Amino acid sequence: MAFLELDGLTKSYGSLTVVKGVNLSVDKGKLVCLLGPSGCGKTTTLRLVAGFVPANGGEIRVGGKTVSSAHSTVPPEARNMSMIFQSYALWPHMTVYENVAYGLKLRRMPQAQVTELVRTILSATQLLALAERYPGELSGGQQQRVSLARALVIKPEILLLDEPLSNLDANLREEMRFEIRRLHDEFRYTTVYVTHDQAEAMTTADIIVVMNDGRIEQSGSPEDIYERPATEFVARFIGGTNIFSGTRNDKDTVLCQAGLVLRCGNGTTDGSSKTAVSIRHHDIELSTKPNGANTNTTVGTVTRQIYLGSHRDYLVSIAGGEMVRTVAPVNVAIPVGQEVWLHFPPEKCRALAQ
Amino acid sequence: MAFLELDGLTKSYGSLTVVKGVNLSVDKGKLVCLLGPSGCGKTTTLRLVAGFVPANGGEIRVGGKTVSSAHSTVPPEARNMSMIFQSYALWPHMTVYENVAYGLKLRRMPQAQVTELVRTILSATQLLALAERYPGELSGGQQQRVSLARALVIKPEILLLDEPLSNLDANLREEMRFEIRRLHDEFRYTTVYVTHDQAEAMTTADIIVVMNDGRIEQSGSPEDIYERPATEFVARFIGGTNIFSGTRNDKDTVLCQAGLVLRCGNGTTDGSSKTAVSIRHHDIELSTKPNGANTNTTVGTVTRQIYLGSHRDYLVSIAGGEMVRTVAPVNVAIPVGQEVWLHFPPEKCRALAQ
Amino acid sequence: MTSIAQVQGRRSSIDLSWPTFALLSLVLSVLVLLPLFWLAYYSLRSDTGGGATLDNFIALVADPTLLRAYGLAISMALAVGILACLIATPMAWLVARTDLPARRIIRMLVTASFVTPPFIGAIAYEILAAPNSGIVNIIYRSAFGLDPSQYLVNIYTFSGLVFAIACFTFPYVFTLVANALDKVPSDLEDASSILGGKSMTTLRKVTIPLVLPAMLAGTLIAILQALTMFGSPAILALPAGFHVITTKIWSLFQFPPRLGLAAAAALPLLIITVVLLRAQKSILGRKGYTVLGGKSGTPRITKLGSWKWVAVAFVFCILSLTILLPYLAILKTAFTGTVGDPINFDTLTLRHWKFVLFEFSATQLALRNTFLLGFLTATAVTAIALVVSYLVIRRSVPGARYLGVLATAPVAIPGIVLGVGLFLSYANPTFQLYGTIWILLIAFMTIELPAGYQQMSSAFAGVHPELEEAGRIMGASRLRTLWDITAPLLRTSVVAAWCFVFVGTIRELSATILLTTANTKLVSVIIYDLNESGDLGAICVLGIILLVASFAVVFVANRVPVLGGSQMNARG
Amino acid sequence: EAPAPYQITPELEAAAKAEGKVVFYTATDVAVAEKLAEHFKTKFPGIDVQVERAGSERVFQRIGQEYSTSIYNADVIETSDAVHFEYFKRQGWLEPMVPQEVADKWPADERDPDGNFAAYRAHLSVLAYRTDLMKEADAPKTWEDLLDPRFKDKMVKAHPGYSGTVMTSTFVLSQMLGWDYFEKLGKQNIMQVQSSTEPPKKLAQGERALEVDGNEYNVFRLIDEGKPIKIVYPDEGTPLAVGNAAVLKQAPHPNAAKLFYAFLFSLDAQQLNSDFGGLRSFHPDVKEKQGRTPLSKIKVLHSDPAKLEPEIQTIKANYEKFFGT
Ligand SMILES: Nc1ncnc2c1ncn2[C@@H]1O[C@H](COP(=O)(O)OP(=O)(O)OP(=O)(O)O)[C@@H](O)[C@H]1O
Ligand SMILES: Nc1ncnc2c1ncn2[C@@H]1O[C@H](COP(=O)(O)OP(=O)(O)OP(=O)(O)O)[C@@H](O)[C@H]1O
Ligand SMILES: [Mg+2]
Ligand SMILES: [Mg+2]
Repeated sequence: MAFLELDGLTKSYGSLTVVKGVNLSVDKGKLVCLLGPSGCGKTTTLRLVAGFVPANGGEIRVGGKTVSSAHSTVPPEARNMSMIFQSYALWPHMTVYENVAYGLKLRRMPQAQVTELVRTILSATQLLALAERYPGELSGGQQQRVSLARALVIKPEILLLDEPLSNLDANLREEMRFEIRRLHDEFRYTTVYVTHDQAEAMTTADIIVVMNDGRIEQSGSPEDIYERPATEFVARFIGGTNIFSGTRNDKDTVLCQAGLVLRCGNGTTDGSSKTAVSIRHHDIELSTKPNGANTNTTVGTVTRQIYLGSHRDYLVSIAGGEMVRTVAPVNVAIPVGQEVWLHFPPEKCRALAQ
Repeated sequence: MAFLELDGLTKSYGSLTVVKGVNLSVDKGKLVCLLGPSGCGKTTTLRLVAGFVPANGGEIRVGGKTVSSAHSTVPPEARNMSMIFQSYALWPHMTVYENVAYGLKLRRMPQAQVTELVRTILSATQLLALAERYPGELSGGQQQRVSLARALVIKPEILLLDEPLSNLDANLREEMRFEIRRLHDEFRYTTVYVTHDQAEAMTTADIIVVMNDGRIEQSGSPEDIYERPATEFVARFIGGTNIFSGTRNDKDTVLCQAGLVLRCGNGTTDGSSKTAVSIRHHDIELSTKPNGANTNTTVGTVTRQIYLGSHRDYLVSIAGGEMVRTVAPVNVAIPVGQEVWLHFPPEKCRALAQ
Repeated sequence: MTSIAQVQGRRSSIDLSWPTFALLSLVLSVLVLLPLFWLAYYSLRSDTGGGATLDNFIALVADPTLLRAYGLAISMALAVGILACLIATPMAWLVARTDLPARRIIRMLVTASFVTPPFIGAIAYEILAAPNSGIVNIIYRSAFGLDPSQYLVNIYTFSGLVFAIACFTFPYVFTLVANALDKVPSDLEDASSILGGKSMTTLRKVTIPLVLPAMLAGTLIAILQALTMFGSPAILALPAGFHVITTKIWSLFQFPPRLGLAAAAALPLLIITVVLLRAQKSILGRKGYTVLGGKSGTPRITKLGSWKWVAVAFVFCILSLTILLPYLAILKTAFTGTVGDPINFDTLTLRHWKFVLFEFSATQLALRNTFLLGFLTATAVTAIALVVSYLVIRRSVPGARYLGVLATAPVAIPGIVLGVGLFLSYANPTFQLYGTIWILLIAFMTIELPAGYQQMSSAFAGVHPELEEAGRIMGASRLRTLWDITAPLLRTSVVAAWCFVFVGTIRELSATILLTTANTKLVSVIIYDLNESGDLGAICVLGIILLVASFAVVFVANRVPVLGGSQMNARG
Repeated sequence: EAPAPYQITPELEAAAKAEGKVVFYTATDVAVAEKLAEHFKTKFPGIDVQVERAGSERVFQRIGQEYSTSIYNADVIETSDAVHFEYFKRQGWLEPMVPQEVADKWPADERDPDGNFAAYRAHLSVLAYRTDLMKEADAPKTWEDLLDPRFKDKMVKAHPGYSGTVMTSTFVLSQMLGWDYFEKLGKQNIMQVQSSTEPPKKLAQGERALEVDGNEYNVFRLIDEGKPIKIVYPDEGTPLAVGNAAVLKQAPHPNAAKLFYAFLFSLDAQQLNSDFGGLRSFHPDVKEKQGRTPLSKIKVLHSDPAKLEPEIQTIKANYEKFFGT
């Protein structure tokens, strides 16, 4: 049985329903990412789990015990969870040591043990040298680590993170992503991680849950989400994809604009005649010569070419005015204005319900 | 003759010299990116160009006329430049229209002409529908575009941008990069662009200037910088690279730790015996079988493998405890713990002065 | 090249920041340093004629009456500070962080008690709580049928004085703490709950420590106000048979005046003020109190549940003591014959109104002077504070920092000391300002400058410098930018600061009392004079006029659309 | 030597009208002073009277401050502290002039031999009590009675540091009864107020039942209003405070001042002072109101301002020692 279960969870503010019957099961020790655009209800879901806001309907169960329902809510302080806030929420009047020790002291742990546990976690997060500093005297990355240490030291059953990296700069963000994953692997807490950054979710999560407008759009492993998006929304949101709209021709071919015919190797094969086809930038084959095939191929003109070090980013305008983005290795350097042929391998084309 | 010239530009705050004799020539209509780590003096250089801070030494010339020197500084309002700020710096008490029109009104332009110019730039930046909104009622990306429109409408001789995208989220950032480049290509202002994001610099710049500690470390086209870094600092900063330290064996081979011998196809061939070798993540060849070669090859163990959709990111620990990061196509999925062989193609290995 | 032509076509304006800086430095130095210089100078001169002497300082340590006055003043001030803090903190918490009913109205009422001049409050409490004629005691005696020597409360005591001052200084603590509580983001508290902290633990360990600086700052202001207050002690302490230092200094001005001793006696007040301000810094130490990080939630509200009625009773009790009862007492006295009279149709009279408005010749002049000075001071201080904080915050001129120091320095100069200093500086034949309203304007500007500066500079800190730089790079000069961009953005703060200074000016008494003359009478001084001759009815009428006029001005200033219709926020 | 006496002539009146205004610094009760000003204005229309009322010491302090800084606001001054006028005269701030009425009617020792000032008014500093709060039998008869414990907590008293009247009375009583009398009085827990106009008002409010000192005229007025107050003239004697008036040399309105000064000593004004203000007058034709004890029936304690002046500092110091303020 799953350790953390959300069952038909619903939350409204006045007439506005922001979480609309969310169902989710998380196994013990897993890291699940809630991913979605701003305002889709990620933070609200997390705060429901933490117990900061009462639910209007549905249930939250931890280890089979109901902690939130429409009728009763166990207060946050009785849930044995930890949370890391987007703003870090470090207490500016306490030193790093005091911040981290706070949760342990509340548990009336003997002084010696507190000191020891705090030292352990501070060295795991490389903060030992900074124990006597105040948060105001730390850099952003260090503050973030203190907030991690403070959350981890109490050995929570569930760890909640709300966009923990969004205040950091790009380099630090990448570093901290790996750090969070490393600490998760070391301590194995059941973790719920909220973000709107796809790369962050891909790097850290065991399971990604894509939310949209208060509902779960799709959930699955990073590979599932990336390679087998269930809807156009998920495909677009995860990024790096081109979407073509068209009408279904037969079981697996879709007729797109200006005579482009795409045979789709996977995706929804039934449903309405209006269909979208998604294909990743890096799955498109780009060449300066036609390959002779009839379907899954088209001709276009390079309108932008950008050198990105490890690859080149192309924008190709095809017949009908549509723009296709694709990447090619660095050595494939085609100047702007040249005619190119694009091949969309059928096994990479995915038909999506619209 | 170059249009914008910095000549031995120096700036100190008290005893701290933050810009140390910078020489730079920018031709008319070019987009130059100042790239460098935090605190290296990028913003200060830009503000020197804008005239917000007086120089302590050296000169700034625009079209051959000195605008800043140790003795005199033309105030910013008399320089006919425009600037886009990290915070956008939109005036919250003016509508989009008023924000954009402000600079024109200062120039005592007739009302009709103001309206026309503003309409033109607002439609170029797709803001026409929002003209009567206040900045507080716009999304981040829209605000950014207003700030662009405001800067462009006065037809400045020089356009300055200070980390214009750092407040945007990842998707929007990517979109705005291209937008800035597109507008640059359309209007062809001489542009100085400050950033600490390598990808941003690569995408937008004609010339990248890498700064470190108040000095220019290297300047050149994106390809120069990426493929032919002059120093270890540049190689590291541009990212996506592994650096091995070693001693020079003969003209083009370097002896690294634990018996790894790297023959370098390019880079500094003279100089001291202590040498660094840089090789990009995506240039390393990863396989589960040995390739039999003696040099430029080593064995290691996968310690981390992350699925990133378009590729996988591997961390391999090799003999001597060093860690090598490399990327491989998505279909090369090697589990953690397995033994792998790494091949470093000599033509991709670059020897660097240390 | 067309572009060159464009560059030249532009107005190249002279940078006015250096001249402005020089002018302001001069003005501020004159305002602040000159009185201090003369104070020091006179304190070293003998009162009986003759040259330099240390006699005044020797008298200061040797004269037991002076020492006693200091002792009492300090203990009174500390008691006021503690009492104000004890009243204000829970109230601020209830208002800012609980579901107490009518929270907005309570905040407004507290602001109202801030507008009440303390000396009016003291007089109101004379009416209410004098041992024999006090309304409270009369009701108490008649309710329990006690004989005339019994009383419940006596305002003419040390504790009575402390109480009466605390009633009208607690809004400082209240406002600061309530604003600070508004700003503590919920996630700091959420972080404590999720780690296992119960509501009370969170309150104790996180919320309260975070508003500690505000509590300290507020308490410090209350202490300084009490220490340097003249009106209330003059009204309440003398009948109680003791001097505090301000009334003692005042008595040194009586015939034959002892200026040197007065100057010497004033200096320790200055030192105490500086020491207190330093102590505050060292208590706060290295700890940070400004909240770090990005977007954080709104303050969270505690549900009071069944405690609600206890809280309502507490707040009602405080508001009755500080607003309801005093205002009722003032109203009653204004409309009845004498204080002791019961209220019925026989005793209701407009006699005092007739006297104040038509018979008492000083009224109109004083009202005119008071409001004229209020307007002038508020406008001048706001303008100076605006420019000084611009120069300081934007560091546009090296050394601008010292302007900030100068503008803050008067905090450390108690009103009565400043009165002495200004009298000594400007009453000498060179300036001949004594007897004009200009000396009062100078005094008020000096006294109110720190408050104005503090408000404006914190407002400036909220305006991102890039907003101004954007204006300049578009081609606007420094002054044009200040006018087009900065000033509109600061509009509401400017109005708030203006109101704050205005109210502060018309309630000022301690420096005024030494500096007014027949032609420069102010309402506060005639109230004080009338109190000396015991005309309570007339005082209450004047008090009502003063209050109504202050409210009207504050109201209008905040409603006029061009000024931006915002609420007045007392000292932020 | 005093200048020749003068009378109110039409020329003087015309010159005064031309100036249009006279500024009167006075220590008389504000209501009385305003009444007097009203009367002057009806008598000499067109001349405004600006009444600046403050305690005697405030008036003195103000004139000192103003004159030391060459500010000349006041025309005619009046305080209840005779010492002040000795000081002003020494400073040479006063303009000698003698209205005819003063020359004719005033006793010689109630005017300055050099004509600088004259006794405009006099009043006693009296003991008084509330008849509803204290039975006549219980009321004190002598100064010594006040030391009786039954008066503890019941008395109100003005302060010599702020009131010339009280300074005078403290001086004569300390000479007569000695400082140990005040030391004992200080232990009676007396309510301390500043001006000598205040104790009667505290009686009227019912805040205290007995005043130790305070202006007789204020008490008269309160009795006239029907307040249950009664005056006690102690057997040992009642201190008398003489209030002088003078015209300043630098008066901004010299003619109006001269006119007003003469008016002050006219029978009209003096009778008004007595009737409405309850002040004692040295004008022999002034008729005391019914029911008031005539001055001749009271044992009066005179004081010599010349002797008082050097004692002021000592009196203040002793007073603060015994009464705390
Ligand atoms: N206390 C509240 N009262 C009313 N509406 C609220 C409240 N809190 C959140 N909302 C609304 O609920 C919706 C979901 O908010 P939520 O904070 O969960 O979004 P999110 O997915 O975390 O977005 P972001 O990525 O911007 O943090 C939003 O439309 C928000 O305006
Ligand atoms: N006004 C100032 N007074 C003193 N030192 C300053 C001032 N402005 C900048 N510095 C210092 O100059 C150095 C360079 O600052 P600058 O802002 O130019 O860096 P930057 O490259 O823009 O960094 P970032 O990427 O963080 O914006 C820093 O060490 C900074 O602390
Ligand atoms: Mg959120
Ligand atoms: Mg910068």
